[in-house]
Amino acid sequence: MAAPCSLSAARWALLAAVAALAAAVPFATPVELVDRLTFAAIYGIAGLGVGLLLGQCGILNLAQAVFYGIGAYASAYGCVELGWPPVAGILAGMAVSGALAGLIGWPTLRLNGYFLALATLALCIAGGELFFEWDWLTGGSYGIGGIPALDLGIVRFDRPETFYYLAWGVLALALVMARNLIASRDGLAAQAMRDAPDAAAVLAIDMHALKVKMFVLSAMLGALAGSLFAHHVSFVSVQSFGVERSILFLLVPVLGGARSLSGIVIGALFVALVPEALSAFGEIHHVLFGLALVAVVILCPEGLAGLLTRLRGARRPAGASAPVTSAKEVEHVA
Amino acid sequence: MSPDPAFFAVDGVARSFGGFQVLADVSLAIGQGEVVGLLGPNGSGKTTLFNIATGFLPPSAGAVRFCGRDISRLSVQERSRLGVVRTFQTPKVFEGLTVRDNVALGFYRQMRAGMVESLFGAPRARREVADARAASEPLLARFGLKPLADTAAARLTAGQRRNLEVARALAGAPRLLMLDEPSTGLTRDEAMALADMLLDLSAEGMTLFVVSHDMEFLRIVGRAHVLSFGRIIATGTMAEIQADPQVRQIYFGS
Amino acid sequence: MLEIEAVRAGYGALAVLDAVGFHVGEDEVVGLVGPNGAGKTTLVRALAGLLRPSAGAIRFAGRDVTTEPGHRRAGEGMAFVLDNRALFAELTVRQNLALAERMGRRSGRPRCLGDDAELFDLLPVVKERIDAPVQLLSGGQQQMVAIARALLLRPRLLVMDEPSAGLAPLIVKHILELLHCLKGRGMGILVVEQNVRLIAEVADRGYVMSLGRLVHEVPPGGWPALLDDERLVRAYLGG
Amino acid sequence: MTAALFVQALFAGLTNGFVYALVGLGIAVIFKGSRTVNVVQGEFVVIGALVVVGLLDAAGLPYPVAALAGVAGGLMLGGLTEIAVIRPLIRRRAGEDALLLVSIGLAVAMSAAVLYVAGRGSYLLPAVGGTAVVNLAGATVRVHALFLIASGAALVLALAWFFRHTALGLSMMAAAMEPDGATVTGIDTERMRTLSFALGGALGAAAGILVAPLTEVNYQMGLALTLKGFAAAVLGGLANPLGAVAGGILIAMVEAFGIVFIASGYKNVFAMSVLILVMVLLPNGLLGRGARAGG
Amino acid sequence: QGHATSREPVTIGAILSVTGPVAGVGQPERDGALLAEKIVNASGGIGGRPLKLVIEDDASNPDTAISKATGLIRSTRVRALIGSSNLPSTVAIGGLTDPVKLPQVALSGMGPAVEARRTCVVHLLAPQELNARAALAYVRDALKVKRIGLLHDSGYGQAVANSLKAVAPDYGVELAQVEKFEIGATDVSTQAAKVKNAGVEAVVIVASSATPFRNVHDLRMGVPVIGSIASSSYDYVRAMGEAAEGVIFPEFLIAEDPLPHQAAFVATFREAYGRLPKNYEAAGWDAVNLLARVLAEAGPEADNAAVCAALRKPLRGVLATYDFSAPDMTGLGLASFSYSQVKNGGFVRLPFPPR
Ligand SMILES: Nc1ncnc2c1ncn2[C@@H]1O[C@H](COP(=O)(O)OP(=O)(O)OP(=O)(O)O)[C@@H](O)[C@H]1O
Ligand SMILES: Nc1ncnc2c1ncn2[C@@H]1O[C@H](COP(=O)(O)OP(=O)(O)OP(=O)(O)O)[C@@H](O)[C@H]1O
Ligand SMILES: [Mg+2]
Ligand SMILES: [Mg+2]
Repeated sequence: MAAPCSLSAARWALLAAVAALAAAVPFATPVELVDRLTFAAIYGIAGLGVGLLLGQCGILNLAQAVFYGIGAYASAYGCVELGWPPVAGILAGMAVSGALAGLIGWPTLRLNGYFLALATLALCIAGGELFFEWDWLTGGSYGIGGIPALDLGIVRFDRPETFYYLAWGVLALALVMARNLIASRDGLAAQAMRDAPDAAAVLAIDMHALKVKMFVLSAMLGALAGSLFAHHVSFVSVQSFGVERSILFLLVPVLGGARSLSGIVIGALFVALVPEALSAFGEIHHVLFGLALVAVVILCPEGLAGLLTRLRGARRPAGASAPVTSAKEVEHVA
Repeated sequence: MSPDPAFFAVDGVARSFGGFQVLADVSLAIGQGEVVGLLGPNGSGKTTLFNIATGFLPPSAGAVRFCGRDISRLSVQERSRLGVVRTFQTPKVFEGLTVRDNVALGFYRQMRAGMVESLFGAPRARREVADARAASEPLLARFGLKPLADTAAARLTAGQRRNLEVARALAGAPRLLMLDEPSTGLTRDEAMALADMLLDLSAEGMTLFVVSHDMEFLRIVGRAHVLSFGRIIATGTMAEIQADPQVRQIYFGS
Repeated sequence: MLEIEAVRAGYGALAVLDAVGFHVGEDEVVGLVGPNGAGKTTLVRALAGLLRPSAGAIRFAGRDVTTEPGHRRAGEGMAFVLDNRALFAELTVRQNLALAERMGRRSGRPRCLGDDAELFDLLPVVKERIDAPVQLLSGGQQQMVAIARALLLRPRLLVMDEPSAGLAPLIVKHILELLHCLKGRGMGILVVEQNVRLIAEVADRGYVMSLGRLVHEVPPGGWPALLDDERLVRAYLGG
Repeated sequence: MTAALFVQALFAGLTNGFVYALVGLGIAVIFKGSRTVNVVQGEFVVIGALVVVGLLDAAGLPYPVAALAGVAGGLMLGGLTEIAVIRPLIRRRAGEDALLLVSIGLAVAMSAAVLYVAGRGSYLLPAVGGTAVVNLAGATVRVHALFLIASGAALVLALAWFFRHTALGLSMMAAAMEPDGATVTGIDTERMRTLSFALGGALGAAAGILVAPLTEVNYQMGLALTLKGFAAAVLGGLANPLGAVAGGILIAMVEAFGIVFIASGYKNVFAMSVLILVMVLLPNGLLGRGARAGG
Repeated sequence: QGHATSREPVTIGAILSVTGPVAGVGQPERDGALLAEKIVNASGGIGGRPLKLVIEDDASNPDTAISKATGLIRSTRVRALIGSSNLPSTVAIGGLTDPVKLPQVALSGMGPAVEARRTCVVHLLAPQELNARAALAYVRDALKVKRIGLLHDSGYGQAVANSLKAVAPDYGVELAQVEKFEIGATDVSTQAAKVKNAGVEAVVIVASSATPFRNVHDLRMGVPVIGSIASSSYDYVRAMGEAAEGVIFPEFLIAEDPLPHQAAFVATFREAYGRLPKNYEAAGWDAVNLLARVLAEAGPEADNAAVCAALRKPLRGVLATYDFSAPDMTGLGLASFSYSQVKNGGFVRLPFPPR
């Protein structure tokens, strides 16, 4: 039996073409676009964490901004105040985020549905307040400035052009790992517990442990993105880690289609580029961005990745008909 | 066949919901390899007993024993790891997964790869999933799901869902399999074929506990218990039960 | 009463029903049997207006209702027992039934059953658990509520998708008696079942469906013959 | 702590509790009638209040007329949102994610539109009793705050009665719970959904009109209101108007006494920790009921 | 002189928070800056060359500010950068302008330590410590009280509060009760009650909203209330309603009682927009004018270092008179402040400090 994860030759070719195109971007586009694309990759990494929880486990995580913030502050504080090498800051951020996610996830991940979503929102609000309150550590609204460029010995990532490769490289790696995970035992189990928790329990799936592990993983991705952000922007302050940022990270997977990994890339590109493109319209560009989100859903309810699939896929055969009502209403907390 | 009380036993189990008594002092025992039926009017507490036996509900009183061990406090997945598996009266399938992966997850207990291995795509992690999928093929074929193997389970009909659920439950080679109305929604021939298959499995040592209202299907059971208002009112072979006047009156209606 | 003509329907790109046509008259019980995945439920959903046919026509009481929204069909006297029951899980039995009762009263049609007592005799749970939220009931109890809900709509046409699913033999008997009794009062009844033997006990005539098409028509009194017909049983199994 | 401070905190908790509850009420009603979480609710509140501000300032309408017009405006905005956006989506079988996304998109668009149309200013509405205060055990409480508490309580009781005892209320719940079942029972599910959004919109506007005299309204407070309202509604069991009030008051009381007893800088940390704790202890919400476990 | 349109324009970039939470600051700044561009060009531009102002909106978000600044610096090749309206964006942009020593005129007060080392970034608004001193000076010298309460928000307010705590002993003032609330809080009555409970002789409120003023007013404390620049906009004062009456603002008085060098700006602004300008309009105006002046002085083709040098001298603006020659990059002193009090919804100059 063929390995289920092997790609067909055509898909390899497509992937190679996309990679080549991506590698050529810094040479062919204006620098501000390269910079935006760098942010797209950073958002994509954090959004991937949210997407894994949402798409695979059905968990709405509104706390990603906190983990992103922890990563950013670990890098900022570590490098600026403690003089650590950047890698130490990044690892510390991921470790602290992961530990916190485990600690808080343990009790809260027994909750379901909107209760869990509210718990993550509460975490986001409380975490945001602590970022303000502990200004001896975070600098409060003054923030921490002068974060050095990421220097990995061989290359110094101190320009948008170089950072672009780093950020997209990390995102690509994270996507490959996510793909491995989804195809594995844990990935299948996560989807099973999302669709029918009772039946999953009967198959001996330890749902609680699995959720905690996925939450920790998601948080570590958030922290990684936050560290990259800190080094790229060279300054961090509380304003970047509020609920709005969590919502942005949520948009990344939802726009693309939460269950698809290519959707993460599409969603990240959307949230990073579309507002920029729309800002040419002046003050109403936020209105337009909101409407663009609405338009995306109306054009392709399964997310933008779904649109791609549809464009690629077969035309509808004649004789099919449309259901009048929704097949299955959202499952709700009772 | 005399029940071997050491294998599976329900001991004086009672359950009420906010003053509404659903089960009252139910005791029964099942020996290894036995096929035992459970029947009774609608709402008599059959599914509730299954819920208690498999860990979905704690009993208000009494205990559940498996292989001589009190499992009353174990969680659903812990009981499943011991080999206690059930199906649901309303089939619960993993709609987002393909039919094949639904069955492959039945082998979850046999898979070992950790999350880190999975993330890095370690050979063992890949192999396990591939093996489980391969092992699902005979079951898919057996339950007529082969043509649907690659479709999402969300598209299955009521009958197909029932088949899928039973196939998935069988996948992990459970020691005690509790089936809640397994023949509902199946065609007669499917029901009979399932009955034959279950008899074969019981001959190989699998223990079966079956709730059903389907007399033809219940031919597979050696013994059966009849519940009424949460109490066992009759126990015996199907012939004995079908002849019991009280059971006839409240259950068969003649 | 009900006439459907060359109906095609499916889900998205998947076509399930292929030019299905049949009729159900007043005062008769029509059975529809077929293997898993034949398209029986799809047909019921099309009749209920939950799925829009891509071709063909559905006529009820002489009117074309093909494009009419489902909720209006209920007002005109089509009642359904769906295979997933589709009860209002968090509402009590009483509230579930009150919604249907109100609809039925508004229609001005006579009740199917004399009074509540008759309903309670037939489906005991309706009375026993009247103030319990439906989601707490057992599977069979829910099935009874679903049947009661359809009856309270005071239908002229009753369509039941696997009505016996999960019911104890005694209750199945009650339902069969009820169907006999109802058809005597000018009602048309369509029963979808896997269990041919059960259908044979109650249906006058009927159809066999396979792979989205009606492959065989069972004439009045033809059910026992169908059970003996090797060829048909094989075709019927062929799905 | 003096008695005055205690009473002051108590009334702050009660008042803010009803502010959160009024927002949560709309979210609960829309959830009850459509099973969607309406992220736009905070914007309904802001827009409702601003419409009244506009009608008072620009059109010079008398206050009661303007207030009624504001509620009517909210009703229309809610209904229109459903008809224009939610309905086509549900017809196309959009999932939960898509509905959430569209709701976020609308919230972004509406709050930006408010900035564009009404500007960056903060607006007040006339208060019942003006800025008069009553003195209670050394604490001062705005007359309008008492009015807000009373009207909030009246509103929620009316809603609870509506959903429990009227055919329309039951039909709205039924249509959301089980659209197929509702359709075969003769309920027009789409109309019910429109009505629930309209009701939610009207409640939002009413909330805005009640709240604005105390808190002012501006273009950027919609999201914060939504979040607090969401918390109140979920804590109460999400589909339950009475629960939204219980949830709102619990959160606001914890906040107020957190400020008094702990430190105002940790107000949210404290309140959110309590919130998580309550959910862990009561996994169905304050007034929610559990479903059947297992088969 | 005359209209300068014929020659290649001198381009200045501006990154302002026209949308998002800081829009209340960015929009007025934009209005002032656009007006200044018009007036500069009408009066001959920069050394005969027209001034071109490219305004970008960072939506109050440093990520966006970074991308926009990268584009302005490297693609548009601006000669100087204005902005941003919010501190995080300002500091983030500074990371780009500092290495190339591009002149940057920030519209926020001085931020974290790194900013003091950025020798080409000047700030038109007062650093938080100065705002703190301005309030304390009034408490000590005009009110002559010693026990004050402080209500502040967790953002800007927190920064001022930290400074207040640090310098209060210098003024012999005791911060008897300090209470905090989140940005955009809709109710701070409990915090206000705690302040009242402490029996203070005056209340200082540092927040960018009107709510705390109303909540304090509702408690009928009967002590003077001192606000800050963050809540002195006409919008906020209007939203304070009755509570605004009598509030003291230690900041900058421009439109109500213009000094001779402010009169022209006020008149022009009023004519252009039909309303009175306040701090942020003036800051936007000043930023463009200062840059136009120093670019003209250094010559439009001068290198960045020369422009920076020209910038770091005493310069008079309408908001204040700046002097960026100090090594720590502060440009304002206590003397720049003017004190006013709200009377009948308008600002009235207070005779403080006595001249
Ligand atoms: N929601 C759906 N989406 C896509 N395909 C579906 C869906 N529901 C059913 N199908 C497909 O339509 C076909 C007919 O299904 P239908 O439910 O009508 O069968 P049925 O005769 O009622 O079967 P059963 O006896 O098992 O209930 C099946 O092949 C099934 O896979
Ligand atoms: N969580 C619960 N809360 C309240 N009542 C419950 C709950 N679970 C079950 N019941 C009640 O307990 C009784 C037994 O239910 P159970 O599902 O065990 O019946 P059953 O014997 O399986 O019936 P059926 O044959 O219809 O499936 C029913 O009256 C049901 O309403
Ligand atoms: Mg049962
Ligand atoms: Mg079916």
